[in-house]
Amino acid sequence: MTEQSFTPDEMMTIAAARALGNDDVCFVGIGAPSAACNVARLTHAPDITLIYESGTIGTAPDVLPLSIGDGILCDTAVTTVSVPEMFRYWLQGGRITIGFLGAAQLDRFGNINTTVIGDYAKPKTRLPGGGGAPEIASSCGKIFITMKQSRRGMVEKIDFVTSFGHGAGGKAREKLGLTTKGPTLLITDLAVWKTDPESGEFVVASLHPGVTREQVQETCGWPARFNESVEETPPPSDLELTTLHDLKARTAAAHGKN
Amino acid sequence: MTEQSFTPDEMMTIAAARALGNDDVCFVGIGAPSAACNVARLTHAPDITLIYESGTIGTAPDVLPLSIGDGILCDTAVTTVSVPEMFRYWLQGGRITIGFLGAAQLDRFGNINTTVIGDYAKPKTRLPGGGGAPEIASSCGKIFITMKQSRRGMVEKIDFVTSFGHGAGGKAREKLGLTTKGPTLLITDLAVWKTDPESGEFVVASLHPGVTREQVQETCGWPARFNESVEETPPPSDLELTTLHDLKARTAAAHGKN
Amino acid sequence: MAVFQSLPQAISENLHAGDSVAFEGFTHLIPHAAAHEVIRQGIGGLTLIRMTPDVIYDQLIGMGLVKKLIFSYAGNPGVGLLRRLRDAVENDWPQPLELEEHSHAAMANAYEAGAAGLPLAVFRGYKGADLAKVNPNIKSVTCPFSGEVLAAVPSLRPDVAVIHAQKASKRGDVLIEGIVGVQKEAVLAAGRAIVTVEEVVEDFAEVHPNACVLPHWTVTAIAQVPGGAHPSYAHGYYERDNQSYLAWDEIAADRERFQAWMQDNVIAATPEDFAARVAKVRAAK
Amino acid sequence: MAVFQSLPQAISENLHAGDSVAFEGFTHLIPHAAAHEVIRQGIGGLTLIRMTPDVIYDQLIGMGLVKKLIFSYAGNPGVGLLRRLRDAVENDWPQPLELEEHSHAAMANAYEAGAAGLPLAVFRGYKGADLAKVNPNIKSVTCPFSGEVLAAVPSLRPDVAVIHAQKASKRGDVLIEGIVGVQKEAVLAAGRAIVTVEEVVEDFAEVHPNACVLPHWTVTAIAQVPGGAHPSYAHGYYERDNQSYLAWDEIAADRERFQAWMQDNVIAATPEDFAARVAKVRAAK
Repeated sequence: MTEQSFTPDEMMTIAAARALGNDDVCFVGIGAPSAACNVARLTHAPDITLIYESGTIGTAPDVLPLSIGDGILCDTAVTTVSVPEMFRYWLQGGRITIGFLGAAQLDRFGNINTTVIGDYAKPKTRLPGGGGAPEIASSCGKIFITMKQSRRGMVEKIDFVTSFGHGAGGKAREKLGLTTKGPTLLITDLAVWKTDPESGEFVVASLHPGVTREQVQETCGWPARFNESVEETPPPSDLELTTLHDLKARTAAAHGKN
Repeated sequence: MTEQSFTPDEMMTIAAARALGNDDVCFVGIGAPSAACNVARLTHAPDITLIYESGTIGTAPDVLPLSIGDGILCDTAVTTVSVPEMFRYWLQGGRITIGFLGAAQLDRFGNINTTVIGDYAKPKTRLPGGGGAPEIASSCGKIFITMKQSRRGMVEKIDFVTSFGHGAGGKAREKLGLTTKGPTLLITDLAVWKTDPESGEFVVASLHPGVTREQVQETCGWPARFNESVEETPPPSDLELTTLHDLKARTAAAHGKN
Repeated sequence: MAVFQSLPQAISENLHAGDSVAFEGFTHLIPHAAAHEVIRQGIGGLTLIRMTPDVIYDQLIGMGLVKKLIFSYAGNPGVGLLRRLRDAVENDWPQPLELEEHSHAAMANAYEAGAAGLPLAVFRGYKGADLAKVNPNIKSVTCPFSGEVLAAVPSLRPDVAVIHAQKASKRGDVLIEGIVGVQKEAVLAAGRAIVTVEEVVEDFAEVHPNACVLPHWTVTAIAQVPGGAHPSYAHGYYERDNQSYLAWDEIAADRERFQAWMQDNVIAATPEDFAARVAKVRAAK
Repeated sequence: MAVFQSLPQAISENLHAGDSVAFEGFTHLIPHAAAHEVIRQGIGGLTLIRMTPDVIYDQLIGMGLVKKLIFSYAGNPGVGLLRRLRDAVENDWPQPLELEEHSHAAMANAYEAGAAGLPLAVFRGYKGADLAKVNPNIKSVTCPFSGEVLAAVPSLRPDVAVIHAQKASKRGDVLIEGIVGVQKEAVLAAGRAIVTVEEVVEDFAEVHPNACVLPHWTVTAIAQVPGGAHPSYAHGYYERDNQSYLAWDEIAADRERFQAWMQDNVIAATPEDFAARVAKVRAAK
């Protein structure tokens, strides 16, 4: 147990890092997923394979990239392939065990919207769009989602299904012919949620230290379900927190030097 | 005009070389096509692009390769790509102006058999098969065919259509949706034949020095057609012949040294 | 056959109003200088194609030169949304913008199919995704062997591809190293290809045999523009100028500030200005 | 995850009687040593897959280990026909051989589709060609955008891929340089991959970023066999032994001579013998 203090964001990143193993091949997104994957690599999973959609396979960056195509990803990669090859041989080929996704809007079944708020033809807010997400969601072995909890983000019904999770729940993936597991884990700044294998719904498995059920519900737009025995997420260890702090400090120094 | 003597084979190679231009991008086969393409490169077409199906683009070998994948092709290439890329981006992509093909059996419409003599299921002779030829024949801008004349090779009806030329003649290619020209030139050890654009049939355009119409007909299994004004193929120039001799001598020295 | 030209000439001879054009680069080697030249020449009515439209597309859209965008992810990488694109989509400013939206997998496959001379790309995608409902160019084909229903999209065949590369040889062969993205596919899929390069070298004799090289006869025009990818980067030459990407978020947030910035940094500038812009990131490596 | 093993172990653990197996290599890097090990172990009932079956497939077929061949060009490159293959097809000796015949374009696309996890490959091919009449695995799909009818073949997904490469790193990443053929696709398409290499090096730190590398987690077993491609060649290590290919034409012409040669050079030999065989072509470069 650590004596160091930590932020909810840091807890989210470290909880996500713990879900990764040495043999995993991860399709990494920018932001929290990138930090989580690299903390895992620098702590308990030194042999994890990190893949960024820019074509860099087996990267080991010293600092976190700002974009998914920073030079350091190529410099430290085992190999760098073209983007069509990345999506054909590596993602569609079924070689990725875990895909990390974020969300502007998320529902309880792990369906994700990063396309528009409002109507598609006349959007209130035009978001960046799906990018790799629609096929990451269908081709990776499992999907982990990280996001900060908010009623605006975790909603009863998303405005647009950018990436399919478990649809309306139950056997929705099977019915579409999907053989991958889809979202199995949601790691937020407040809790770790696991997908109920029957209903396809997120259920709170552990609350981060000091977080209450009420806080989780207040920041979640659907009626939150809790496991019979909700645990406390183990707080960050000294090693985890130091690794993350050091990574962030190196990143700030590197990106700030221009 | 040269004083040097030359063989029918050499005349065939040199006549084929003359049909190539500086801006051509040629898909080269082994044997006579390889010699012709490299003679062209070493004489009047120094900037010609030679491509071998092993993935080597823009090669300039000092000696003729024994196989389509000899190391010298890669060593002298502008770039070497994978075989799937070769067939997708470069051949199917429509980037090749001229494809060179040989034939075990050929008919007057430029249809080629390199698959079987006899019945496909119970062949008298099992030949190597099509390799790249079926799509070379359809995707290259034009097809040049080189072969030694013989009644066994130039036949009324081929046993198997490995590569489509002009089918039964006329608009057969258009009817199949082919937009490329198909066989336009047949260069043998005795003559240069050009395809009649109406009938799709080979017609003798020029006889190699000393060759008679009778010799052409005796070694051809279909009734040979001759142009109204059949010309004499200009004999090899000193430069052409010396270039070919030197190339062959370098090749023999290189391949013999093991 | 590649012709060496000045950037203004390469653009004016090869890109025309109303063309479909792909400025490609996956974070790396984004052809900023070429896009700025298009803006200076005011070539409009464009259909822009790109997997990851970012700052240069925000600029072209904000300057009113774009009627349609074919894309899969429109964002300022690592920073946020594209504010000029949003203003066009949400408020029709300075003019309406038609969107044809795909996933990365679809766009990557569609470029690949374009380079391969095919009319369509076939892949496993869009399962359960709403994009298939709003984009009529997302269809399907059924595998005659397995019965599986696969996604199909039309191949991409832009009139023009524009890329930035590290090197050209004197003969006009073009070398791309590092994160190669979809640039090779974009060039081979396009009718004409304009390439800006960091430098021109004698030949590529020492280059790896399997390096990504575009032979000179696949390229239309080459212009040497050192620094021409800034604030993107050129592997081996200069690093990504992350501060410029962060700054863009503020510049693009306001229509007038955007216009003033474009006037100062694009309209009143030249391709030669790019060399100085990368001086500060050149030694950083 | 790649395991370093002896060649006999790598073969016996990963290739089983009745498997479909692709020994790939396009003239370059043909895995002769691995094929000879299969012959020594007498693993039979195989379905062999390869674009360009040559000497090693002639040997496997002549030794009676093959029930089916999926291929696009069966020849001794630069020399002529494959006499053991002919004897099997024409005379059922030593046993009948089923053929599934394609074009190079079809096979290359089918490996690519296998690597991409697709059930089929779609391409423009076989127009007017008789192969489509004798091979029921050549079908078509219609493009829903253009109406064009394109060729379709099932993707190739061999049980096992066997390749020879220049280098493995200590971690088990595999490097292929020069004519790379379809080896990457064959490995990624296969259920298991056996790789023989010329040498094992510390790491690939100095290798070109875009070189053809198979990460260790895509490879099943690696065996170091110097000279293991002979009489094929390994770019940067030794040249093609063209005389051996010419000699094969005579050896394979006669059943008894063939069997005697196989006894002396394969059955009674070991993987370690390959190093000596390339000594004469090693310095030739």
